[in-house]
Amino acid sequence: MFDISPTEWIAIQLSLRVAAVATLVATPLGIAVAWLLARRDFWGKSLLDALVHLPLVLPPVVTGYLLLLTFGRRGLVGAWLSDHLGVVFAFRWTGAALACGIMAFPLLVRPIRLSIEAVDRRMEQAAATLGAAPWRVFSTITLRLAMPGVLAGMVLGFAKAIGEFGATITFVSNIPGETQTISSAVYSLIQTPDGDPAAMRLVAVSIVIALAALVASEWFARRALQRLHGN
Amino acid sequence: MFDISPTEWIAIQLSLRVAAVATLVATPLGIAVAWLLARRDFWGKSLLDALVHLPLVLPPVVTGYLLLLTFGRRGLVGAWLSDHLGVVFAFRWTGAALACGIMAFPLLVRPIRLSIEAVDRRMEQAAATLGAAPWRVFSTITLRLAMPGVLAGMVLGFAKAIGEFGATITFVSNIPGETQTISSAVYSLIQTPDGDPAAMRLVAVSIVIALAALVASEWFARRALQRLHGN
Amino acid sequence: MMLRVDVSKSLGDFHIEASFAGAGRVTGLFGASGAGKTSLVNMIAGLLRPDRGRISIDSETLDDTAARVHVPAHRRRIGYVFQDARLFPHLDVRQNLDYGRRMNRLADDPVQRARVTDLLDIGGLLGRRPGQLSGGERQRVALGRALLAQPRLLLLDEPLGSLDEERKVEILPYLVRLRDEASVPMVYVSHNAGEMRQLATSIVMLRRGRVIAFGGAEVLPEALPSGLISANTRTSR
Amino acid sequence: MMLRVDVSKSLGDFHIEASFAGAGRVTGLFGASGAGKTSLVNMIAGLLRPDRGRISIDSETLDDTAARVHVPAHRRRIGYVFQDARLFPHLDVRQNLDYGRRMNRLADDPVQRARVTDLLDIGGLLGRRPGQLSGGERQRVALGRALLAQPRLLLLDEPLGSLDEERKVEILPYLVRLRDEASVPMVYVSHNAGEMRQLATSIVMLRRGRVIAFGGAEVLPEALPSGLISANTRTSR
Amino acid sequence: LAEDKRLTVFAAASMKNALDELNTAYAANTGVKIVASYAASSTLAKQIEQGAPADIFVSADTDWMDYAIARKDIDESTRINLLGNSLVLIAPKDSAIDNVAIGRGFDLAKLAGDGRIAAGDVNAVPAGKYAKAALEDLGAWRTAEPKFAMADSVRAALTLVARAEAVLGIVYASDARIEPGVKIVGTFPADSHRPIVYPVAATAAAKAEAAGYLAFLRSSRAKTTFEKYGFTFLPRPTS
Ligand SMILES: Nc1ncnc2c1ncn2[C@@H]1O[C@H](COP(=O)(O)OP(=O)(O)OP(=O)(O)O)[C@@H](O)[C@H]1O
Ligand SMILES: Nc1ncnc2c1ncn2[C@@H]1O[C@H](COP(=O)(O)OP(=O)(O)OP(=O)(O)O)[C@@H](O)[C@H]1O
Ligand SMILES: [Mg+2]
Ligand SMILES: [Mg+2]
Repeated sequence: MFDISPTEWIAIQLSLRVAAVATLVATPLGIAVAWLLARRDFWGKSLLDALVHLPLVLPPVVTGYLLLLTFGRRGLVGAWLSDHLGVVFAFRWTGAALACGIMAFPLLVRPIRLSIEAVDRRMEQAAATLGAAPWRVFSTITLRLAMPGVLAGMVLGFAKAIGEFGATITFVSNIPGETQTISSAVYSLIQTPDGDPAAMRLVAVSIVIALAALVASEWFARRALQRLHGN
Repeated sequence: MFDISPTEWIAIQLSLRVAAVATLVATPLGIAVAWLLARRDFWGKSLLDALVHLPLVLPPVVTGYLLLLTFGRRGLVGAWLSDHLGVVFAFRWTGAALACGIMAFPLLVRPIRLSIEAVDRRMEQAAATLGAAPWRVFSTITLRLAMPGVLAGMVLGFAKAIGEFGATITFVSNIPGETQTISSAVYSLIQTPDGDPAAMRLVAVSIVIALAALVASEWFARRALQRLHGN
Repeated sequence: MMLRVDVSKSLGDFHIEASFAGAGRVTGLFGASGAGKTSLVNMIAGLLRPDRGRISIDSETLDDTAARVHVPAHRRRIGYVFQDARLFPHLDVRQNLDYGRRMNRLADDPVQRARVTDLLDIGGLLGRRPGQLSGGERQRVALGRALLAQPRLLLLDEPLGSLDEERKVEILPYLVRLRDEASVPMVYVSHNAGEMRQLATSIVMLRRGRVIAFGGAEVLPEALPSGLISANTRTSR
Repeated sequence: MMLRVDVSKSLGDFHIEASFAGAGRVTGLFGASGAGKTSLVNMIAGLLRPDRGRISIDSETLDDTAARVHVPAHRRRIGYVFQDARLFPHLDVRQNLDYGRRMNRLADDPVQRARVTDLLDIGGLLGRRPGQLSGGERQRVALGRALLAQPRLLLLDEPLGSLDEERKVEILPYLVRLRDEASVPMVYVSHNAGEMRQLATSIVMLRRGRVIAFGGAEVLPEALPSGLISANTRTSR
Repeated sequence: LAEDKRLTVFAAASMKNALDELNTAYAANTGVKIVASYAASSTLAKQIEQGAPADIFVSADTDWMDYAIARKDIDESTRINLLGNSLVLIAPKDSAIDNVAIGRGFDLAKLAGDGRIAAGDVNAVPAGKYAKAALEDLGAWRTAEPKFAMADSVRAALTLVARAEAVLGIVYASDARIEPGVKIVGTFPADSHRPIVYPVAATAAAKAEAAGYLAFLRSSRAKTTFEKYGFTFLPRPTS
């Protein structure tokens, strides 16, 4: 059952790369945004909050289409990036990572924000009296205490990135070896009259990947929780 | 710009109903599952965890297909439900709500679980010494202290339910007035050569809805947090 | 009331091996920091399970590892004033005080409540949340909360530690009255020999998890004048 | 060192209106539960902003609402032993003790560390997490943590409250030594007149947010023998 | 350079199995590797509009090819109508409905009873658009419309019928032939709808090799394969 074709292998590897890069790049950003939302009051906060949630609310195809219009070769940002920084998203795996990262972003931010909000401010005060500047308070206390949330966010984000396909296929198409992830491969297989067995095989693979990510994160989370609850 | 056609109105109302029902029905279930995952050790826990995350990992079309196999008229569960309880999901808005609820489930469960894990056990111990049986400890202490997580989960779930369409359209197709939500309407418009303006109008509506949900939830969350941090 | 404790328990490297029977109305647990007082009290409350042994009140067994008996905390009707107050942060003071009554489905008793809030001088705090209280206020509310649940045994883990002496002077007699009139038996943890003398009818001295003395006030170290400290000042200057 | 405080602050219905200058090496804050001691100390530490007024150490202004000066807590170099220990739950005892040194980029000083851990008798706890400590152990680690950050002023909010008398007898002289030899000035909060007498060189008496007396040990209420309580027992039986 | 020996084909998802087979053969014969991206025609057209690196566009209907040509993304001179298909009425394999005569007076609504009729979205999915046009032409649309369950692809519509969720379905003959859970109960007259056409063209930015590939698609070798998968082959094959 598990004889996986070379194209499929490539799709699997690509999915892993795309999801990993999307998650790893989005995490620090997500932490920053979560912190802003949890701790700061500023003009436009609701707007930022809404923007973060947007990819969840919009049909993925719409998000993909908006990405195409913005980051495409002819898009405003896309053209600028490619002219000035040489960064091209259009129809590259980097674009798939961008799409997955954006789709995963709300799932990443929320749990982190939740955990930051739950951090006992008195611990931060104690750190400040011991001479820790705000950013060191954040890195040594707040972020550490919010670790379970960071992990939860990363798991949700990674799982979403593995499953994402609507925005990806709309933004960077479904090019084998370049932008064809497991999910978009499954999509084209499902569209094919006799593609179901192959689709199910790939679905099984993505379940295995997600399961592995889940088990790993549970392990880390358990350790983090033990630390916090002090036993 | 905002002259919305009667069919579109119906889609908007339907989306609201579907998302609200999905969120409200899924929340108690999500709380129960979150509690199990946060607090119990049992055989098959990883399996349950994986199952909860599955709709995130699978392409929505696959989830929709699996729903069809299970809850369809000829599906194992679907046939039983329709024979014994008269509950039919196929081609009904209830089916759309089921699909949205399942797609939203992982987003609902994670934050709740996170918040339950963060609850100070010592508070629960204090409640027990005051005579509170475990389920009352849960309802009067744990759940209240985990309220920010419940709210965060509900927001994520609701937003997802508004945006969901892949699983829904595969499971219950797209029947105006019955199963055509905003998202599926947007999807068909985007596939129509001159449908973009109408699609963008509907997208604006769903952004407004999500924004309203967001603002409401922020308000509740702020209150809940103030309660917890005692000011 | 007869409280019998005969337990052993390991916490990391720390081992408790304690056996005593508190026949009196107030059993004092006396011992240095880290002696195992809180751990013992937690076992009596049902929050910590002994590795081996028995705990019983009168003829009722609360814990018996041999017979696999472990009455859960909420069925023990044992009130507990924790060393850290542990007020419920999402409830205001009034709701905190009322919590035990609600959970035990007791009838509302405004007279009793008024008496307790007056004595503890917390009547002015009823609408506040725990985060808005001072350390001593928190401890007083915790004491009131435990009393109002009408327990059959009261565990007090240094309940007066963060109270000023004026307030101690006010509250201690009330505890004595509870002991004598309301006949609510207590287990009282303190490292203040004076308090112990006042309250305890029998005293258990703990050191490193073991009972090293048991009896009346005579087992306590001799009180030093003015808070024990002056005797040592020579060494410090 | 000269600590000048002249502040007002409202917390809900509670108003603090306090002005004093602690010229001595140890300024004692003495007052009943809820008098405003912790709130005042929080203002000195920079954790609570006065509504109006000034706080300064020697010639350095820490707070001046008129001039909109507010030195943030982490730049004040003021050590604080909280009423609730506030150890970092994700760090073990060793890391908790080391935290201030790391944050202030001080050189490692094993001798000093050994001295502090020995004195506080916490050498055996270094690998533990705060959740595995007894109440008194936690308080001792908090004291050690504040000391090892080498503050120029030390705020002690009832630091000995949860310690047994033996340990108090050991630690108090050390605090006296800190005061006299290392000349670390302190603000010491306590409701124990005996401790106050031992340690404080000048005393601020607070009642309901106001300074009601200021001076030497003579402002303290007279000590009652054996912990103040016996005088009242008559009323309680 | 290997890069020069590569063509990128953007093709409608329903073409996947036929094109995959042909692409493998083409690569074996010519050494030109074909990379095919399968998605909805609408998606592909919009991507080409945004500068996607496609050399060939195979659309499932003429609308999106016209869309792309209108935006000057396609080399119009290379456009050919490559494949045709026919529209069929299907029912679950064990359905009592069989041998339906589809013509004037055909009452689809009555035939469906209180069941549903599955089809691609009649506004968006090409097969759905043809179905609606045909029914309108036959005068059966108004009564049948409320019974339509619109899927996002022909495959999804097929599944609904195969699972007997819907009592009837309207799909392409090419798809219906392969799904074992359904049977074809009638064929729509070819003149009841616009001809079903899969147009093919090279993009404006196509590599030179594109011409060879387009020629291959018109070859008799290609004809055999396409017909094997149930398509009608429209051009006169060039050897
Ligand atoms: N956020 C707040 N809102 C309202 N009242 C407050 C708030 N914070 C503190 N208070 C009140 O201010 C008073 C002073 O509190 P503070 O903690 O300074 O007292 P304290 O002298 O340290 O008492 P203790 O010895 O009991 O710790 C108390 O009566 C307390 O209830
Ligand atoms: N989970 C644990 N792991 C390891 N050691 C523990 C754990 N819990 C408690 N201990 C140790 O057990 C001993 C007894 O703790 P306990 O809290 O019972 O002391 P105590 O007599 O109440 O002290 P205090 O007066 O300081 O509150 C302490 O030395 C403590 O460090
Ligand atoms: Mg203790
Ligand atoms: Mg205080």
